[in-house]
Amino acid sequence: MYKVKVYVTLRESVLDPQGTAVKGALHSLSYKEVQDVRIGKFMELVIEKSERDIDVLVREMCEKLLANTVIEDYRYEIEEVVVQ
Amino acid sequence: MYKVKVYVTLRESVLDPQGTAVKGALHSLSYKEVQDVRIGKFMELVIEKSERDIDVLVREMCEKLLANTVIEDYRYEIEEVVVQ
Amino acid sequence: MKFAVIVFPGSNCDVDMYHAIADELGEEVEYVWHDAENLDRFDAILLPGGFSYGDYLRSGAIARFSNVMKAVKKAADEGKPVLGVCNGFQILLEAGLLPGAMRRNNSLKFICRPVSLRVENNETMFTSAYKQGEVITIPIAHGEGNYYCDEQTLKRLIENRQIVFRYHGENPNGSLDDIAGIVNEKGNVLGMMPHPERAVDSLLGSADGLKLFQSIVKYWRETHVVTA
Amino acid sequence: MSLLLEPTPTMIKEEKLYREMGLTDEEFAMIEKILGRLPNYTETGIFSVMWSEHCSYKNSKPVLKKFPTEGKHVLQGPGEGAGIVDIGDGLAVAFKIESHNHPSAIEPYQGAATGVGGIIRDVFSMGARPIALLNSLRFGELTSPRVKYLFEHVVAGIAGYGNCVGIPTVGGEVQFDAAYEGNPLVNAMCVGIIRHEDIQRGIASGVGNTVMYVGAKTGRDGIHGATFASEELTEQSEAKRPAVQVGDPFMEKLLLEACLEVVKSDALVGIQDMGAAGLTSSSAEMASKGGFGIEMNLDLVPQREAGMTPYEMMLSESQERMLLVVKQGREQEIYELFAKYGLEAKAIGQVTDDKMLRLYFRGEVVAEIPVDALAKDAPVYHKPSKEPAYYREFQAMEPYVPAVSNYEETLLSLLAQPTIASKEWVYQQYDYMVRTNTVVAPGSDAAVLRIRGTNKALAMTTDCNSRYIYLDPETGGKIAVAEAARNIVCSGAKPLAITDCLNFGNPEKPEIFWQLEKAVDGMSEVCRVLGTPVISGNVSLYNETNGEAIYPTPVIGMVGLVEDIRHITTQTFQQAGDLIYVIGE
Ligand SMILES: Nc1ncnc2c1ncn2[C@@H]1O[C@H](COP(=O)(O)OP(=O)(O)O)[C@@H](O)[C@H]1O
Repeated sequence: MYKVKVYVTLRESVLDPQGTAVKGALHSLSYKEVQDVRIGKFMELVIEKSERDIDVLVREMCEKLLANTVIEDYRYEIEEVVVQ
Repeated sequence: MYKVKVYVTLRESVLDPQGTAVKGALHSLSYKEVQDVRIGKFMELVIEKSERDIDVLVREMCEKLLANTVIEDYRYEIEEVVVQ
Repeated sequence: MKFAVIVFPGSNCDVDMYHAIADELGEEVEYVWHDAENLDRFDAILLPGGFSYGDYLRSGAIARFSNVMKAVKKAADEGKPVLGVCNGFQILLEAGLLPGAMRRNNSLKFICRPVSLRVENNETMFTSAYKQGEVITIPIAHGEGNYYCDEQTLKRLIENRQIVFRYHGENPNGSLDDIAGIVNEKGNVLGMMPHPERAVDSLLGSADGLKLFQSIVKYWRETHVVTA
Repeated sequence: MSLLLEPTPTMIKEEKLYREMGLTDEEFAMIEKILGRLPNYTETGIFSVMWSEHCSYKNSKPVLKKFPTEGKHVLQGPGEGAGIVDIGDGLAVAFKIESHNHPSAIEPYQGAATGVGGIIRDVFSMGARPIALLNSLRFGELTSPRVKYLFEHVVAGIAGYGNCVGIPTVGGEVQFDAAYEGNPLVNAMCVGIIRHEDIQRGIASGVGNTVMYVGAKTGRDGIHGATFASEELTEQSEAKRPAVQVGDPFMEKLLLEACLEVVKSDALVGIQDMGAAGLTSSSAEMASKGGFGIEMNLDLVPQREAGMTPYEMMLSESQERMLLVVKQGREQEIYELFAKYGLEAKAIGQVTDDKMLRLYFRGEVVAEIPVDALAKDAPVYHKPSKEPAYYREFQAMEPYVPAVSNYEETLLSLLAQPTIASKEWVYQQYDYMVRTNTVVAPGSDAAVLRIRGTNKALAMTTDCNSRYIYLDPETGGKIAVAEAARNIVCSGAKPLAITDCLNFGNPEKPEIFWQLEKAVDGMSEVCRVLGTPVISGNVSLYNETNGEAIYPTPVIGMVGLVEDIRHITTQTFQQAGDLIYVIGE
């Protein structure tokens, strides 16, 4: 079994309205130290072992569905876990 | 300067309609191996050094704004970077 | 002429689209369920607004994998008019039938209100009944209508006159270059955030959207010479 | 596993653990008598939610009896998911208002969203297609960051849910006053249209008929939500946070469409939403109303989390779930119908003739309770009532006439009051147009929606001036109904009936109970005079923070019929030169 973590973030060139809003909110809460905020998605998947290569599998899922590569980048971490 | 990564996830017992929908979509795309999907947020902050303790600062920001602790948990990583 | 209104789980402007065609335009129209595989018997395809699959993950991201989307693609390749409104536009983007992507509105809030649009290109099969530069009133109702594409794409959209509608006056969502609606290069696939199907009856505030549907019919009549 | 950790019946009694669940010593003694033995943990939990104010109306029932509820045109009065009135042409309108105050105080977005979800299910469980949503909101003064947060997220929650389900939110009201600082009010109303022959009731009948579960899986969310809604908010409420549920409007949309199809089938016997106290209230109420019993096998209940106990399953308030009773032998059709919408219907039990609610879990009976004791025959209290001192003081005061020196300035400062100012910021976040029937959008006196296929339209509004009611509950109650009626009439409609949400403080305080009684007297009188009976409603008591009650706030939701769409009028001046009249006193 695998635990997979996928991080999806807006491409750097794309303006992030949510990040901008959160930065503004932090400033008005007097956290003036905050210079930049970018908001993305964090997905945790549990995937059963199969004949398919897990790396290929996850990359495919990211390309097809989990990220929209027109505006988003993704990266992932795969951890194999032993089921008791 | 610090680069801070914040991971916000739904508490375990809280319903995750997004995760359920994505799992369903992955199944119908024939990724039957996927057993569970939970979707959270991933935030990247750039924070300037100040007199305030960075750890205290980030925890405060999470509690007050970045996470909704009624239904979400958070965790963070702080990395100090040297500005050229 | 026969229209198809595609119904995804979570579509909710399907009824509006249906009635606009049946009651106001007076053409034939049928609902088509998302798992249908064949759209050959239809002359034009309408993808309505709503929240397909809850719009969870990203709006339109899951709907694009529906069976019917292969048939929509085929219809588009054949040159049939394909119109995606609001969530329909988002699905067309996710499916790659139109370039670009949607971000959340700048205000991060859902916005529902009538807006002014300028017809930027009246030489499409969707806009021939409008005057060039005509300003019309059509409602918007969305939370993710902040259109984005990269510079090269924008350049191409402008050069090919693919930007069909721009917000006139205030831009409600922050979209790039005030874009409200675009067509594909061939000109037969239109995606737009404002809802023309909600502006077909002055009882409800505006009838400015009706001409869009009339343009489609006009185009179809012209290209399908009826031999009586 | 956690089953082993549950307290034994003797422990529950000796350590008075039932008190934590909201039961009094007397009530626990009654339970012991009803069962002829000590209740186990699951049973104690079931009694505690069913006998909470939220489910049993034990404190408000005697007061609610005062409302006029009948009329020639009333097809369904209070007691079902929603009330229904005839509007001619074989059509009827179904509507109801409900509160979600306490969940919204804890988690404003989800609290408000699930409030909307619940009221929509109440309407479509009657077989009616929801056509509009309204709301009535109360917050503290808009100056504190907490109030701003609550306001912003409540509105977003209402929008997020209603917009996604595709039902237009067409009206409402917002008032800001320090009285609501710690205890905001979030009331949601839903209006639906139904053909007479499609009216459904939440009834279980026919021995051997199948009990089916459909919708979202059951999780540990919202456990004890119903008792929670019947308690005052205290500092400890924060600790009860796991009681907050998350809504899934997409699931609701699927359920809505599927249920509206299922009501057309003669295989369906009864249907009810799993609202407050979820599986418990829906099963007990359906059985009690039908004069039957229900047996369920909890192992068959679709579960979202592993290791759930009977107690947790019966008390869970997971959203977007419905309970159906289906004719024996017709289950397959029902499975197939729901499957078309991507939903799984599951048979979990059957109707019996012994008027018992009997639950099985891992082969054992884990609860066995007479259904009437949980529903029809739940305790009712006649609380003492006392005129508050403040009332006499106010009555004795001379009428106050404000001295205005600069009218322009005064007018502008009035218009700048958040309570009076334009609510466009609010309703612009609601899709008030979807389904293209909204003829008069938010911003006028009442919203008006045409009824497709007819020349008719429906006008609807929510109103309540709680300051008036605080100052004089009886007169204020009259004013609230009269204001709603004026809004309806000004839109070109004839008032049909009302629904109401009685938001009050702790009824155990005689002064609060007095407010409740008097307000209901006033409302009832005007309802009688106008011929607008009360066809549905909801009670939300214990709206207090640290002992301070909110203003008494009986929100009125009224619906009226426009016989001809040409009669529709709006608030705005139409053209220069038109004459302006003032009518009335
Ligand atoms: N919470 C709300 N949701 C939807 N519409 C609202 C809300 N609050 C106010 N409105 C709309 O704004 C308009 C003005 O409301 P309000 O200031 O309460 O006016 P009035 O006193 O005339 O009822 C009405 O059309 C009302 O329906």
